[in-house]
Amino acid sequence: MSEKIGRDELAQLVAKDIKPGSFVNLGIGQPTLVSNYLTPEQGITLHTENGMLGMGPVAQGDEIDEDLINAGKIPVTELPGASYFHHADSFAIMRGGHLDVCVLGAFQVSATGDLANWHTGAPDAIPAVGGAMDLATGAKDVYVMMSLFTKDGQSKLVPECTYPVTGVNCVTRIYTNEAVFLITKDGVRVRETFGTTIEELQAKMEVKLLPAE
Amino acid sequence: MSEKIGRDELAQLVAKDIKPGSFVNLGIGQPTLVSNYLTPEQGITLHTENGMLGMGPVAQGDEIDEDLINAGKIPVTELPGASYFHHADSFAIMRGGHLDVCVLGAFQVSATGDLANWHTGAPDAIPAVGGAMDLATGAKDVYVMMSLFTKDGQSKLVPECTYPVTGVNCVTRIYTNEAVFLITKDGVRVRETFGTTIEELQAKMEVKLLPAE
Amino acid sequence: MLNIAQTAQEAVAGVHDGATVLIGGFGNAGQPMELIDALLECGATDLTVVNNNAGQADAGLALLIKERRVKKIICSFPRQSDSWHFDTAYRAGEIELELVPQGNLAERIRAAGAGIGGFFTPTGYGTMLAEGKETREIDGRGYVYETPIHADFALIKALKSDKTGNLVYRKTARNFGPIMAAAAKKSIVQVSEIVETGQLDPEVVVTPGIYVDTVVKIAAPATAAAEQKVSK
Amino acid sequence: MLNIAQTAQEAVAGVHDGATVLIGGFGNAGQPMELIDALLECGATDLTVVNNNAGQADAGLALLIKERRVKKIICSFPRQSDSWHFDTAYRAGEIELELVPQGNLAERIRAAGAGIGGFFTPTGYGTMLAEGKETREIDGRGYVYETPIHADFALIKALKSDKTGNLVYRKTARNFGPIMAAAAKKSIVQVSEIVETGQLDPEVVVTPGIYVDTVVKIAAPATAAAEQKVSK
Repeated sequence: MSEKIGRDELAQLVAKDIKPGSFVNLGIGQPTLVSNYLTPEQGITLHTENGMLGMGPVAQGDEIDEDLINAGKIPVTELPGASYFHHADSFAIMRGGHLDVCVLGAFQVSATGDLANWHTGAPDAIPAVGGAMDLATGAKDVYVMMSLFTKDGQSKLVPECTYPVTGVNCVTRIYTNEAVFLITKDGVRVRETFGTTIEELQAKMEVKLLPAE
Repeated sequence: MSEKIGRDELAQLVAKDIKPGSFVNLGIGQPTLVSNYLTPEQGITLHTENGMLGMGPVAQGDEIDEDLINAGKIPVTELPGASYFHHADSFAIMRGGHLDVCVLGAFQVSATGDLANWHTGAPDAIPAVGGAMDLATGAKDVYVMMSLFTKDGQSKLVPECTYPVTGVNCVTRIYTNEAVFLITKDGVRVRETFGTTIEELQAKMEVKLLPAE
Repeated sequence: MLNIAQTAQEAVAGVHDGATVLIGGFGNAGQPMELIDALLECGATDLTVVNNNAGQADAGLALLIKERRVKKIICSFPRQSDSWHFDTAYRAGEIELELVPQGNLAERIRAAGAGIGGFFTPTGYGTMLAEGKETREIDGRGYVYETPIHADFALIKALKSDKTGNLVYRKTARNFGPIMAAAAKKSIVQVSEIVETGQLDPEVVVTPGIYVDTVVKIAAPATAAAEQKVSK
Repeated sequence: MLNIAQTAQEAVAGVHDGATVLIGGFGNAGQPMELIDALLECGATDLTVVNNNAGQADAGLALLIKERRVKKIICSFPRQSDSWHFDTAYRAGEIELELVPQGNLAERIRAAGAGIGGFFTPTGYGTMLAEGKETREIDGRGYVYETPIHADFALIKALKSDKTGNLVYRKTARNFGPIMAAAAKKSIVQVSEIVETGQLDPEVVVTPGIYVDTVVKIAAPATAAAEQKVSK
C-alpha cells in the first residue's frame, strides 16, 4: 500500500488479519475500533475481562443494561453463544493462553516485543494498571496499534522501552499509521508500509528494520 | 456412659456432637453411618468431594442415577438447596477450610493429631490415596472414628504413627468403642469412656491420658 | 446457618475497626452500593479495602475514602477521571495503595478461598509491580510469586439467594462476587430476591451457600435510575 | 471453530503416540466411555493418562492399560477391587504411576488451564507423597509445591454442547470435565445432545466454548443399561 492510512483503515486491516474462529480481546481505546470491521463470516468471539465471552456491539437505547458492560465500563450487548464467568475464571482464560489475539494500545514497544502502555513513569503520577499486564502476558498473539511517532517525531518502536514496561517479549506485531511491523526471532521486520518506504522509516528510527520475508 | 458402645451408637454420638448448621464431609466406611443419625432440625449440609453440597441419603430403586454418586461411588440423592461444582471447586471448599467437620476412619492417630489412614506401609502394597489427604488437611475439625485397639490388643492411638501419615496435626477428636478422646494443646484428654475407666485404658496405652476438663 | 438481615445496616453491623473488607463490583455492575452506604453509616474505620477501583465520584467507596475510613486499598485501577477523593487522600499520604494487576488480584482472592498458600503467575514479571518479589523461571518463562488475599468480610451483590445462601448472579455483575464470597471469613450479600430453598436449580448455583453468611434483600432500582447511573 | 465429529473414532483420530491425555469421570459419572473405546481402537500408544483412577474391570481405561498403551498414569486412586489390569501391569513394572492426592490432582489440572506456573498446597505436607518436593512454611503451616499438569488432549463427557462448544454437565458427572477441558491443547467432548448456538442460557454455561475443540454426539444409554453399569 502506498497511501497513508487512517485509524479506521488500520482497524480494518487488523480485523482482516485476525484468523476466522479466533477468540480475541480488544483493549480500550484505538483497538476497540477493530470490532467495527469484524465480519460475521469470520466467526470471531470477543472476550471482555470482566467476565464474558461472546460480547456484542455497544448497547444502544433500550439495550443499555447496568449489569452488562465491557472492561471500559461501557454498556454492551450479548451475542448468541455468549457465556458469563467470574473474574478468576476470566483471567484464567487470558493467563492460560487461550485467547488467540489481544489488541492493545501502547506508549512504546521494544525491538524484542517489550510493551509499555500502563504508566508514563512521571514521578507524581498515580499508578493504575487494570488488566493491562494480564492482557500483555496472556494471549497467543499480542498486536499493538499505535501511531509510530510521537508528536515531536520520536519513534515509539524503540531499542529498549524507557517507560515502565507492562510485559516483556510479548508483542508479536505492531500496526501503525506508517507501517506494520512483525517482531521475529531475527529482529523487527517491516511487513508493509503506508505512503513511505522502509528506508525513509529507518532514517527516523534507531531500531534496525528488516524487510518482509 | 458406663456401657460398651457399638458402631451405630458411636455414629449416633458423633451425629449429636455436630453443631447445627454445619457443613460436613463423611469419609467412606464407618463415618458414613453418621448420616443415619443426623436430624433435619440440625440443618447439616453434607459435602461429597466429587462435586456436590446438599447430598441426600443413598438412592433406592428408581432414584438410582449414574450421574449422581458420592465419593464412594454409591448412588445418592439430592436435597433441596443442593449445588454442583467441578472437582477443583470442590477441593477448594475442603482445602480452603470451609467445611466445619470431616469424619474419617483411621489405622492410627498420634497424640499430636497426626492421622494415618491411607497406606499400610506394606512394601508390596499398591498405594492409593484418593481424597484422604485433602480431607485430613481441609476441615476445621477432623473427627476420627475407629476401634481403639487392634485385634491383637495394640492401641491405635499412639505416641507417633508407625504407618505412613495422611496429615500432620490435623485430628481434633477421636471417637472409639472404648472412649472419646480430644487432642488438645495440653495433650490427649479423655472426654468420656464406655464400659471402662481412664485408668484401665491408660494401663493398655503408651499415650499419656489426661482427664476431661 | 444463613442470617437473613432485614436492612443493609443490620447486615454490616459486625464489621469492626481494622477489618479487611473485600468489596465486589466492576464499575456499577455487581457493586453492593447499599451495603457500602451502610458501612459508611456504621462507622467502622481503619479498614483495608479490596476492590478493583478506588472509588468514583461522590458515592460509595469514594465517600469511605473521603471520610478517611480506609487506611489501605488493594486494587488494580485507582486512577479514574472521577476518583478525586482517592487522589486527594493518596497525595496527602493518608491512604496506602497496593497496586495489583487485575488478574493477579482475582487469583490472589481465589487462592485465599481455595486454601492455596501462594502461586507463581506470569503477569507482572519484569515490571515495576514485581520489584522486590520472588521470581522463578518455569519452562523458560518468568513468573512472580503472589500470595493470597484473606479477608474478614466480603460485601457483594448477587441477583438471588435461596434460604441456604446459594447465589446466582446476573451477566457481568458476577465479576468478583464468587471469589470474594469464598475468600472472606464472613460474606455479606445484597440480593434483589430471596427465594425458598429448593427453588434454585442445583446445576446453576454459582456460589454455594457454604460461602455465604448474611443476605439482605435490597429492591432493584427502577430502570430510569439504573440508566442514570450508567450514563454517569 | 468447533469441530463436530460424526463418530467417536473421528473425534479421537488426532491423538498421537506419546500424547498426554486427560480422561474425565469419577466412577461412571462423567466417564467418556465411547471416546475411550475409540482411543483403544485408534491404536495410539505410549500414552500418559491422567484420570482419578487406573481403570476398572474389563472396560475403557482398564483395557488401554491391559494392551500396554499407557506408559504412565497420573491418578489419585489406582487400587480398586477390580483394577486387576493396572495391578498386573504395575507389578510387572510395565506402567509408571504418579500418585497424587485428589485435590492436588484437580488443582494441578486447574493450574495448567489457568496459566499458573506452580502453587503451594497444604495437602500432602509431611507425608510420603511430598518426599523430595519443595516445601514452605506459610503463616505457621506447612505447604508443598505442586506444578501444573498440561496435556495434549482431554477426553470428557458433558450433557449438552451448543455449536460453539459451550458445555453444560449433569449432576456429579461434572467432576473433572471443566478443568480438564481448560488444561488440554485439544479438548474432545462426548455429549448427549448438540443444540443450536443461542439455546444455552449464557448464565448457566459451565465450560465456555473457547476450551472445546471437538464434540461428538453419543446417544445416552437406555436407563436399564445405565442401572446395570451402576450396579457393577
